[in-house]
Amino acid sequence: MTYPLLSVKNLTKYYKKEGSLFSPPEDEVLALDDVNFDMYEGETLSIVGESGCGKTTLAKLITRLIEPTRGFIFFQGKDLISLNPGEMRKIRRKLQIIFQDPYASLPPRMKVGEIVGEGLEIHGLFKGGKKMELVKRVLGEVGLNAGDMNRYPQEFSGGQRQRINIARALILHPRLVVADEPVSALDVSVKGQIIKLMQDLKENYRFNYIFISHDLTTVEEFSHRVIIMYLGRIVELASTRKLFEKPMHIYTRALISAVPHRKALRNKEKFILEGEVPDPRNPPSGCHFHPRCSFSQDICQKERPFLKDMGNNHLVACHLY
Amino acid sequence: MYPFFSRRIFHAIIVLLGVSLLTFVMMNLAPGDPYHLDPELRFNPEAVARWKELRQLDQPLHVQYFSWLKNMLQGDFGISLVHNKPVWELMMERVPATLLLTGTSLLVSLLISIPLGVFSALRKGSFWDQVISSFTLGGVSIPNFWLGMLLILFFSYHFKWLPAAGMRTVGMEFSLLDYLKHLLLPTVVLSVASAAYFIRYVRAGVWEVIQQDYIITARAKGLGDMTILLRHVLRNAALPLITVISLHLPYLFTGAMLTEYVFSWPGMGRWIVSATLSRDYPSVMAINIMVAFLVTLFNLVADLLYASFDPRIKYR
Amino acid sequence: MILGKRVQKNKIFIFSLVIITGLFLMALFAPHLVSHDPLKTETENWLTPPGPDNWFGTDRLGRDIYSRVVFGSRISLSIGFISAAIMIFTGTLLGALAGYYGGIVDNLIMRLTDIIIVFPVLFLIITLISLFDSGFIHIILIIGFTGWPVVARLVRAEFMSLRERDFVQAIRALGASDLRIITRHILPNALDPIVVAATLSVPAAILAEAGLSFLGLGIPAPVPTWGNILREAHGYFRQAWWYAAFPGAFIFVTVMAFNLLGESLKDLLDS
Amino acid sequence: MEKPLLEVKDLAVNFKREEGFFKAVEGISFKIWPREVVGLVGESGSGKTAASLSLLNLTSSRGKVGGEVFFDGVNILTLPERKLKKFRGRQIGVIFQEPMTFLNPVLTIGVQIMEPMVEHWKISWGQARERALYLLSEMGIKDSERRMKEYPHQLSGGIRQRVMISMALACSPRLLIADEPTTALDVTLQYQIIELLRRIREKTPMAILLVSHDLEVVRELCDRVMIMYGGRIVETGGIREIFKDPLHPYTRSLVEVSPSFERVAWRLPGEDAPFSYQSNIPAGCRFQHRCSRVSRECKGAEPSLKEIGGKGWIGNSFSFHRQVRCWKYQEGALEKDEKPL
Repeated sequence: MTYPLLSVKNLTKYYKKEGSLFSPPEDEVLALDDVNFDMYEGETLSIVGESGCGKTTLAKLITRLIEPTRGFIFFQGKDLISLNPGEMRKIRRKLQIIFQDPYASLPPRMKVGEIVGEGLEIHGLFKGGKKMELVKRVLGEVGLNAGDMNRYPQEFSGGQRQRINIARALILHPRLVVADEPVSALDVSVKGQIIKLMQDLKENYRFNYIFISHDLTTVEEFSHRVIIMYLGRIVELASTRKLFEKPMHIYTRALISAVPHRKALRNKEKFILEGEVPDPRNPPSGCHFHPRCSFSQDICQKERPFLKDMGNNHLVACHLY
Repeated sequence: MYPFFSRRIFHAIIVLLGVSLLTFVMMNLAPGDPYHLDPELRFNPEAVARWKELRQLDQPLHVQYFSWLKNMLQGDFGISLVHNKPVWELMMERVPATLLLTGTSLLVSLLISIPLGVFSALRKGSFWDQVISSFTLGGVSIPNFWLGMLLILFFSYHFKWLPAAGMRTVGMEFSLLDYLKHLLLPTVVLSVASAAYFIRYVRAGVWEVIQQDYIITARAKGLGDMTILLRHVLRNAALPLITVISLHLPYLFTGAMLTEYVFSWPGMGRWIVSATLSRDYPSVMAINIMVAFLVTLFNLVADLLYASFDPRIKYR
Repeated sequence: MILGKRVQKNKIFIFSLVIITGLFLMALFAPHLVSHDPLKTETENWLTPPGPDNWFGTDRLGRDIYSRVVFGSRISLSIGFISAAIMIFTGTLLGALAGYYGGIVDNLIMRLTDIIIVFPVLFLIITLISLFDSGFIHIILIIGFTGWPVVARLVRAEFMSLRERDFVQAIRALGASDLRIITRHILPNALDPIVVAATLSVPAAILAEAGLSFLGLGIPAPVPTWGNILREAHGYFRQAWWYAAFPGAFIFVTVMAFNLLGESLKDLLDS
Repeated sequence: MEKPLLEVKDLAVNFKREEGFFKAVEGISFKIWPREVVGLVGESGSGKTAASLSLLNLTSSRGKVGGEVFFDGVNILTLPERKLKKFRGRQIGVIFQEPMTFLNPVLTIGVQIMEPMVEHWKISWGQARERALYLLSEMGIKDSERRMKEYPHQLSGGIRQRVMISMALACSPRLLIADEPTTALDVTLQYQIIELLRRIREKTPMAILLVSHDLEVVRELCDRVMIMYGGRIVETGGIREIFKDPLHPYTRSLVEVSPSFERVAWRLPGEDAPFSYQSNIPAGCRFQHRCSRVSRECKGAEPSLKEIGGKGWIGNSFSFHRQVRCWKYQEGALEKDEKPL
């Protein structure tokens, strides 16, 4: 039987600090609201949305760096949330994450060799010379030199650091890599190189990745499916081709319109959004998008639209359909 | 805003309860029983039992604690074992003296440190900045009781300008000048460390603020230097200073204790030393509670002030 | 490395280190450096001003102040160091637990810190000393165990911010245990402020001991400590300025040297 | 013929560092004509922000600014601080990148918008208030009365950036320097701010220097663009020419990632510059380590900024030259480059 590599069910996260006697109770902040999706072996899934849409929360939940308020995450059929810390540590080998900020995500006082090799040590895989050999090989594969092993992260540029991050994640041969905006902190000319590197490595290492981005154009080239998120919810999920050809949700259309000089859209209608993403402490009723939507009806304010299959696995959450 | 205030007050009450509990525990750690010091009671078991009953010492500890706490809230800190007077009375004689000394020197050190600190930050690295920095280094390093001795040596014994001890000349009628003369040296001694400490914080605080992006904005608007300093820099730098002052307060009391000792200032500091030496536990504990209460109270006021000045907290 | 070069350039750092080393050597070789037995009284020579025989003069019992000051450095420095070590150890441990685990652990530790921190340190020390007597060991322990809250707050703040940093999250994602994360990733990065705090704890402990002895609550006479000499001098310094001047100056210089060391360390590590 | 509004000659910015000086900007010269919108593009560390802030001598105290900046014929860099202040905010307004950190957290936004008017025009706060309200509503902010009393942390990112723009426009400056005005914002908001700037551009007779790392944003608003790399201008030209036919390999790498670029991509083989590239400037062309078409002459001496082709025109009153700093174009080697590798 084949089950999805990753299956996310009803995943919900509210950031909330319980008020104790000594600290103020904070307002509940909506980060993720009832998110469901499956991901299959071999596919590259992209998650796109603006700040506050919950994409980074989702990345941290999938890798269980934070705990969900509700919901389940099944990875290779195992319920991650139910695992105890020891079991979870073991499974992390298969489940890696790459962070957005190449400067903050590397420990400043360790040499690159130690950083990249640490995963092997933690999981008791290799030690000493064998470990170093492997580190050298992986560094070579991400486009760095063996000599870089003895240098410190500060000596590298943003793009090179992101390569180190990739090496650290890949040395464990993970099944799934969650890449949380891995290129958005990089300069335009470097972005493409890192994305190309990740694709090449995907062939060699046979891992799958979830690529999180705020920028729709970045993901167009390489992802199989795209999830569009808005204020904690999935608003559209479709294959990349369909999404760009026939975007359904108004928000998706607005995102595509916001890409300047897109040839495909030059002659089509443009959607320019008014206003901003509402405060997640106090999300709008019904459809989260209705205050900014020019097609908003009564029902949009009252009922939450759920994802509907519009054929060919093109899912959209909108009362218009 | 009100939730913040009430929470903060609640927090202060918790701290004070903790303080009282800690003091109570310390009191019960005292070696032997206080009545051992009383020769009349010492060899008379019946009297001891009566003595204990009278002071509820035969009750379980938690009962003792609560009755002690209750008494304390009513101002009854027990009887001094040495002076044979209610501790409360002794306290009322001494707290004002300590508050006069600490209050004056807090004021003086702030008046000195704010302009110097601001100047130092604006002219960071200059000759005068280095002079001020050297002074602050000396100020935080010099033991204030030694400084007090040196000042007495010069100003009292050598030049005979100022009195060396006490709060006023004994036998003289009240005169403000006399008070001020007595106050001058202790205030200087106590203020040196505080001023040095505050200068460092003001300097660091102002320096940090002038590095901020919004100062570039203010400059880009073409505002005058004075406007930038007063409206943009000082407002932001003043807030952390409130916290710094309240954190410094315990050290000010520690300094006051030594200063009072050197200048025979009739305050709590000198009293706790003599009470400790004579094992007058009720007095020692009462002083501790009192000082902790004063510090907590000031911290509370500082926090509330901070909250009402900082828009970022007000709306949380 | 670059740090080495900066150390060489930082004259204040070297200067303070030289003074501290000198003080250390003085404490270590005290018996070889003194001209007199610090405890030997020569009442006929009392309160002699400084001269070729008694460099710093003599005290009210005719003891050589120079010899007493030299021996006093042993007490001051050992109390300074051991108490500071206790402060740092306790403070780091509790601060780390509170900062890393948060929640109830944090609440309990921080409430304890809040309570201790409102007591002026010397008041608390004196009270404890009145309960436990003022032996050498007691004083070290009491100074050490009353001074940790400041360190704990600092370490807690460091740990809290480091815990959330991406590189720590990345190590967690690799599957590292809490112990490994704390000892190999958070602690080394929190070390700079801890080192500075440690350097600044030494003069705090030295001052506490000196103050205590000055008040007559420290190590009992006739053991020579700088604070003890100052206490004895309190009644005599109007006739004999040297009685107070020299021990006080030694406290001053020692405390200043450590403060300088701490400051320059902060500068060195910050940049 | 009209005079240029801003003329920059040989601008240089050096930052004092522990290891000595570090040259953020070196020998930059350009003109901005009245009402013209010019883009200044470069990646982080290229010196574009230092260059724009140095025009008003706003770099931090460690930065030393050299060269000449003529505003309306006056060399403002030689003015004493007191007189320079009369230009800041009044003649030249600045929009900064990150509205959260560039707004004072403890002052209401009303005060922050009004203060340049009170300072420069010597009007009362009441009078300034009228204009502040007008500006805010022009920026598309509803209930501006209430907003005036709020603090920056209470506002959303888009509103903050609008406040920032109102502040810069308060005294109707003749030149607006916009330093990455959209970078900190989300995609849909970026679009709104770009539209807002476009409207401002049409409504006011103001010249704009738009500093950005994003060529697409510049393309939306500018007539002309200057590309910076490693503290130098490497290429200038009209925005259409640049997109149609990027000459410098660096410009080409920027243009290639644009979705509208239709030619064969070169793909830069080199990594982004190692972080210390400015403290360790190579002999020869600064771009040599990342250039796919590097030849021996590139390693020898640095190429000069060479004028290429004829004059371009903005409207019909201002002319400019296409310029590029690359050895390939130094001796009429144009044809060679036309063939993709």
